Amino acid sequence: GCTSKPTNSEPTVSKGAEEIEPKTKTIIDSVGREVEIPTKIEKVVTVGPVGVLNCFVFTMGEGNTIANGLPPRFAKSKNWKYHSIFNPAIATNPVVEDGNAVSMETLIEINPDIVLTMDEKTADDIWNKGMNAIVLNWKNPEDVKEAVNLLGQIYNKPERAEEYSKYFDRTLAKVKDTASKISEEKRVRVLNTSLGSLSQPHVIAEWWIEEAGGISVTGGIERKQRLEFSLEQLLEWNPEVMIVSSQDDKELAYSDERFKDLEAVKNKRIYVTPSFGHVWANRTMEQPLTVLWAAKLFYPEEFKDINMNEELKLFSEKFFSYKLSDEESKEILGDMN
Amino acid sequence: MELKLEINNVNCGYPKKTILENISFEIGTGDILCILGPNGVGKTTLFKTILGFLKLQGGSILLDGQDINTWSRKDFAKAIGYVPQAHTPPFPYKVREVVVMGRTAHLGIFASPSLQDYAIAEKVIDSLGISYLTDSVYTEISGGERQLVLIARALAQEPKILIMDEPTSNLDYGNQVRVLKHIKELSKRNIGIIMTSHFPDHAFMASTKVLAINRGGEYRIGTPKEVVTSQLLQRIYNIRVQIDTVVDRVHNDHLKVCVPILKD
Amino acid sequence: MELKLEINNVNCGYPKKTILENISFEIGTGDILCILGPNGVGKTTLFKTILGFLKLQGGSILLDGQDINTWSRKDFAKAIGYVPQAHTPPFPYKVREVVVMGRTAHLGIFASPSLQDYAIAEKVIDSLGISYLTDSVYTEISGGERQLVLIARALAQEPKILIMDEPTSNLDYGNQVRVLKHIKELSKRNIGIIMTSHFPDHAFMASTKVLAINRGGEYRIGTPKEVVTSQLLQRIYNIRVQIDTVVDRVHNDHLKVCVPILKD
Amino acid sequence: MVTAAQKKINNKYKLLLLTIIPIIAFFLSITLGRYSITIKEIFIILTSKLLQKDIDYPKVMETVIFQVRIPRIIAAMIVGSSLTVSGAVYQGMFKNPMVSPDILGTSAGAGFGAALAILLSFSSLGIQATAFMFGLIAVLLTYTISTKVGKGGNIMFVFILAGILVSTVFQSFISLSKYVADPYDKLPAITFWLMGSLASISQRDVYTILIPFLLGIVPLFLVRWHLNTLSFGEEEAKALGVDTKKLRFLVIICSTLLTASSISVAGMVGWVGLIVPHLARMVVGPDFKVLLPASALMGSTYLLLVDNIARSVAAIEIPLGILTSLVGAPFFIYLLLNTRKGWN
Amino acid sequence: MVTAAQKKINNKYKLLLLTIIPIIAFFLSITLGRYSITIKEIFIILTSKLLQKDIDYPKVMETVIFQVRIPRIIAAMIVGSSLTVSGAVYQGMFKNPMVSPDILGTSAGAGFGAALAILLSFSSLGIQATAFMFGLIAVLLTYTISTKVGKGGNIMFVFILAGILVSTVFQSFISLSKYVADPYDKLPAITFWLMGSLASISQRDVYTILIPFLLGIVPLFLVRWHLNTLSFGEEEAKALGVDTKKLRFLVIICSTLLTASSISVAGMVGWVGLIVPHLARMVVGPDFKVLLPASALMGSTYLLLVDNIARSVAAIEIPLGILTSLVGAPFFIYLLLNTRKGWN
Ligand SMILES: Nc1ncnc2c1ncn2[C@@H]1O[C@H](COP(=O)(O)OP(=O)(O)OP(=O)(O)O)[C@@H](O)[C@H]1O
Ligand SMILES: Nc1ncnc2c1ncn2[C@@H]1O[C@H](COP(=O)(O)OP(=O)(O)OP(=O)(O)O)[C@@H](O)[C@H]1O
Ligand SMILES: [Mg+2]
Ligand SMILES: [Mg+2]
Repeated sequence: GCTSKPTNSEPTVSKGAEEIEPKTKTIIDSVGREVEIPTKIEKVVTVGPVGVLNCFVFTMGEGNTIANGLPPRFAKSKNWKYHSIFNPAIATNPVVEDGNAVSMETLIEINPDIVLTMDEKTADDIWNKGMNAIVLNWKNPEDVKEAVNLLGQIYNKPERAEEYSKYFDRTLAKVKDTASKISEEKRVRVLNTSLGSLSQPHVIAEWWIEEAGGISVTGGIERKQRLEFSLEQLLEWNPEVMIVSSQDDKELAYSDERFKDLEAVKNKRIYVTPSFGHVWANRTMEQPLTVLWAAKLFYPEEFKDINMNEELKLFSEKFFSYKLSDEESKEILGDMN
Repeated sequence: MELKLEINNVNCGYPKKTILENISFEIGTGDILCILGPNGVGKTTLFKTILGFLKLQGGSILLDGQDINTWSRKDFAKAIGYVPQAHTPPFPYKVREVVVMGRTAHLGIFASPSLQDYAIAEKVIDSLGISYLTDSVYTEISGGERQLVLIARALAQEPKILIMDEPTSNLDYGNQVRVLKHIKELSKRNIGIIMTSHFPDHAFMASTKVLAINRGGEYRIGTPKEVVTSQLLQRIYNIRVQIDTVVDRVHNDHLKVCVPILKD
Repeated sequence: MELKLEINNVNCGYPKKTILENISFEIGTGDILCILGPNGVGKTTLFKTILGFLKLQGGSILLDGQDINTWSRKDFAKAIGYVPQAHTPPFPYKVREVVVMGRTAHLGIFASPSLQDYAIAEKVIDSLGISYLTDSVYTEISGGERQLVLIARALAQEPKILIMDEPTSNLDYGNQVRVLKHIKELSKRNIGIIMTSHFPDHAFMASTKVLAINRGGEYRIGTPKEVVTSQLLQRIYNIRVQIDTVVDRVHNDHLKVCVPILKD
Repeated sequence: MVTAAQKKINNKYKLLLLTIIPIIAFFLSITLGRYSITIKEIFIILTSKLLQKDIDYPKVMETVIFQVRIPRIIAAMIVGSSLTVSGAVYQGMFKNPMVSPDILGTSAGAGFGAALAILLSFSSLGIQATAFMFGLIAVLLTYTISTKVGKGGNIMFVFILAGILVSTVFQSFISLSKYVADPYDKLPAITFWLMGSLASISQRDVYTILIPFLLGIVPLFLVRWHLNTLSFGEEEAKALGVDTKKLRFLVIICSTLLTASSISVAGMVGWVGLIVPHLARMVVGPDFKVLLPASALMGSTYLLLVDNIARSVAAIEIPLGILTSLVGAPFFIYLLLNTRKGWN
Repeated sequence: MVTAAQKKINNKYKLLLLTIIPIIAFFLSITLGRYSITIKEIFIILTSKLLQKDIDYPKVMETVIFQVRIPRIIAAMIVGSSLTVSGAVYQGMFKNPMVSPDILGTSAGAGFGAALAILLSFSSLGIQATAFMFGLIAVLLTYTISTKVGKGGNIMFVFILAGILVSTVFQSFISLSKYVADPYDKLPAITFWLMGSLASISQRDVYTILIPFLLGIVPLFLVRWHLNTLSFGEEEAKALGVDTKKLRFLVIICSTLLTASSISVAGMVGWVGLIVPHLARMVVGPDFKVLLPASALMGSTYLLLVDNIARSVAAIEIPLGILTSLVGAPFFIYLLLNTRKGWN
């Protein structure tokens, strides 16, 4: 697996250049590579899972330093439309990468201060061409804080990272506080699924379902990432709540008669995963929101004091520095109003 | 039933290459036409043209007075059978199955061969003296044996005219003679035969007509005695051949034999 | 240089099937051994065993007194050449290129044929009278022509002993005679030849020894006159054959001819 | 010597056996699955359904049996039959035992159709329809190119070439679709669709596939004996009195219907159409008279068994395509090496 | 009649021409790219670098030329040569013009190696090394199986079968890796690696690939004339005095080195090894004496040109694998149909 070391939280200042303002500093990225980067970052390029990576930059309030556009595979989907709302330049910036390959010459032409990626190979390739590539990655869901910390170091904004950590812990604690009071028999059995292809697409769902006080029906199964299951297995699990990945899936669940005996279908408890900066069911720095949202879905009574609408607007303003309108917020939350 | 195949001023060959020009002959049931000619002169090409595998480049080919293009494949196959050079098919069919395929032309498209068709096939196999092969796998018999099976298949087809391309070329001495005998019997049963051979003796032994094709498109047709002369063989094959008469001591027949002379 | 190939009590065949048992003969340079036998008796199998393509199932094969397994492929090829039945290779080599491949055994592994090797190849092509084919593409010539090219390739190899599997089977009458002539000349140049043929005449025309193999593993070896008798042919091929003598009117030679009798 | 009549009887027994086995397999398969129902319960539910009695078993059991298991079993059998029959027929027609049913581009075409439909967020019926359509389009393209290009000459060779061409082009289109696919949703969907699965088969899918199955298999069944002649090559078949052009056209149409419909419901299930025909040929020989029904029966049994493994071994479904490859490939080689009679 | 000597001279001219073209292509390719540098600037930078003068041009231009463009150009040429030479040699050895260099399982093996390395988050060098290693392992497996199984008989046929087997098994392993891959991160990485690209080539990669390239191509070059005999089949080659077992082993080792190293840096670049040998054969004929150098030269030119298109035509790079397929497949069919001399 990943060889991520816990990163050093103090920025290491490079070679005894204490006197005036040092031009560069050295940081250690998620996989332990030492990278010397300019003190002040004016241009950043994100490569690979751009949807996730950009959000980290937005969290620093530095969305306008992003110098690349969304690759077609992201730009074509409306899941990432807020990226170019946060920084309109993203819509017109050159695309440096398309999943298949980084166009090195375009990258050189942009001449970014740093390149963020989640993949060590890509980082090496870019570093080979004389640019600063930083691997940003994390293994356990909680370690997303470390990733934000790393960004804090890069942008010299440790206080913002600190704030995120606090928000993260506070939100999870708040949910846990209420959720832990729910008795075992009242706990709901939950399945996060792409219903069309009968799969549970990401192992992180086990984490946020648990954090939100639910019982994940796929929880006991040993696996790395995605999991496919048979229809019959689904009937056997008989989840009470299903989180699906698209509106189509939701319609499918209600229309296909093979699903009609499922608790979740009978009780109309099928919900579509929201997407704001990134898709909430996946690995993203919006994970605290995912937990909060899930908890409220699972136990509307117990969490009725939480106003998801307000929480979302607050988060957006605090971390993405964007004031969401009510309509926007409602649209994002979809099923939950 | 009489049936006539007429080749009128035919040109044949490959898309960018004409091999034979202006060939004419005709053959009826009961005839045995033996085609002689050097390697690469176009004997196989002519056969493929008659059978409609190659496009006719000129002239016309009439079967029973009608252009062969107007015949359906099925009716054509009922009239004319073909023995190709031996080859290996990729699947291990039994010899019986291969021979019974000769019955195809006599079956409706949705039908399979009946027990009667199998009986016909087995009779033909018997008549060629290869019944020991009936249950052998076609891909596992020797080249000569395969040639015999293909002949059996064409006989099972019960055509009026049989076209055979070097039917004896991989056969041993005995099988050659047996096949030639068979050919003679067939002609007695009023079947017409066109065959190629590299042996002028075969023309004497079994044919009623000979077509000798020489390089350069010169050709000659007639009875074996008229055509297969020492001079002609010399011209076609570019060797000295002496034609002698030998007396069959049992039947007291006079048999013509061609003797190639090695000495210069 | 004298070279002897000894076949001692050899059994040969395929992994699960022995075809020939207990065959013994020997051949030296200058000999021409003609192997006769019915279809499927195992002639090709014997050749493949001698050439080491099939595993020897019993007995021993000695070349120059040494077991053939101890010979390197290269030295073996310098001693023994092989003319297989014709076939089509998938690439359009020129005839010249095919023939010059006969020189392989004489070249180091890192070497290519020199101009001298090409000269040898062209001489051989000339001597077979097919120089008009030199620049033709091997895949586009007729079956008989291909056979001649393979013979040329084996000659370019300049072996001491030449093994030829039905070298005349697809050749026209003229080419057959020319190849037989060539074989005789080779033997005069002290090259040994083993060949198969379906024509007992060929044994008379060109060979010094005959090996007749019959079904059931019975075999006989000797001079053509001793072996190729009317009785033997009848036993092997199961037809009546009359052996006559014909006088070559030009050279006044007495030539033996085999005349198969079709009439029962 | 065995006479032809004895032969026929012998083959009758073999076919009878080959018919009984899938029937038994069918019933055994109903008892398999992740949802636990006892054999007794199954028996009661089945019989009461048959006798149209009211059942007082949990509704969900009925759903499991009639909506989930039986459709999946039937689909597996239809797909197995279809692929095997097309494989057998193509191997004969192309005179090549290494040919599989997608030689003319069906699976690349269908795969692209599916990828496109997934990209456009079509429903599952939409995906099936698009895959089926593009499967047909690909073969149509191959056919058109071949007949345009191959005047006389070795038409079968031209067919294979054109098939390779069309397959490659559609394969590139699949890659291109992956290339623009949303990586969080569409890309996995396309990737896993291509791996093949019968996991989400519904009753409706069974009806959907049944029509092209019948349209494809019935004509092939009727002309099956004549298919033998094609193994001897274009020219010989003609000389035997077969209108090869028409027969070939029929074979291609029917096989394409079978293959395209199979792929459209099951994804890319490899190797079935390549190996089971060989297995069948080992048992009954190469004569299509018996080979065709034997292929249909053995193909259905084979895929049913493999799918039973896929769906019931672990909570995680193993993609059918992977399973058939891992089971099929070594088996295939084993077969070829042990029955190498004459294909070299 | 053309004599052998004249022939030789004729071929010399052809080879000379085939040598000049890639050299010109090399220099022209340096001028192509997204980063705009004028031809004059390139010329000055190149010459001053050669003469070891100091350059007063922006460092970044030097980076673009020496770190980005030239390594990529050289890699394209090496990969093109490698694949074409292996393809030509395998086509001869297997007596089959439809064989491509990955027939023995190299690309499936290398693909699996890469997938595994990506799953384990290896570095770029690690991915290359693993891909290369598994490419070799796959061929080793094929070789071992073949020689174990194929006693006498048709060994080349057994090789192809074993190659199919090993390829399929590794292909299934690739599918399995995709199956367990993180769909948001590893899955696209694997998918896109498999599509092939030269985008991230660095100077180091060029050195890495150069060693196996030389190790592979030099021995083949030396024995090239003897390769002809293999096209006539096992038995005839033996009869001509060739130790076929040794020669075959050498060919497999060398071709595998070439193919595996190419795939490990460039991913799966299809069709090059299949079509360019035919092109070369059209120009100089099938004699390996000339065919081998011609293949190397034409292969390098071909892939260089295709990669130039890939990297400079659209704003986004087109995956090289897709481009070679879309360009190569129709071209291949065209070639085969127009030069169908004798391969049917
Ligand atoms: N497919 C083809 N395309 C072009 N030319 C061909 C083809 N097949 C054969 N030829 C040429 O046509 C000529 C006649 O060939 P054909 O096979 O008809 O000769 P043949 O008389 O049957 O010879 P043989 O006695 O050797 O069988 C030959 O010169 C040959 O080179
Ligand atoms: N690969 C093989 N495996 C098993 N048996 C074979 C194989 N090849 C040939 N045979 C059998 O071996 C026997 C001898 O075959 P062979 O080819 O040596 O005969 P032959 O004497 O050369 O016949 P012909 O005169 O017809 O060429 C035949 O009965 C044949 O069925
Ligand atoms: Mg001919
Ligand atoms: Mg033989």
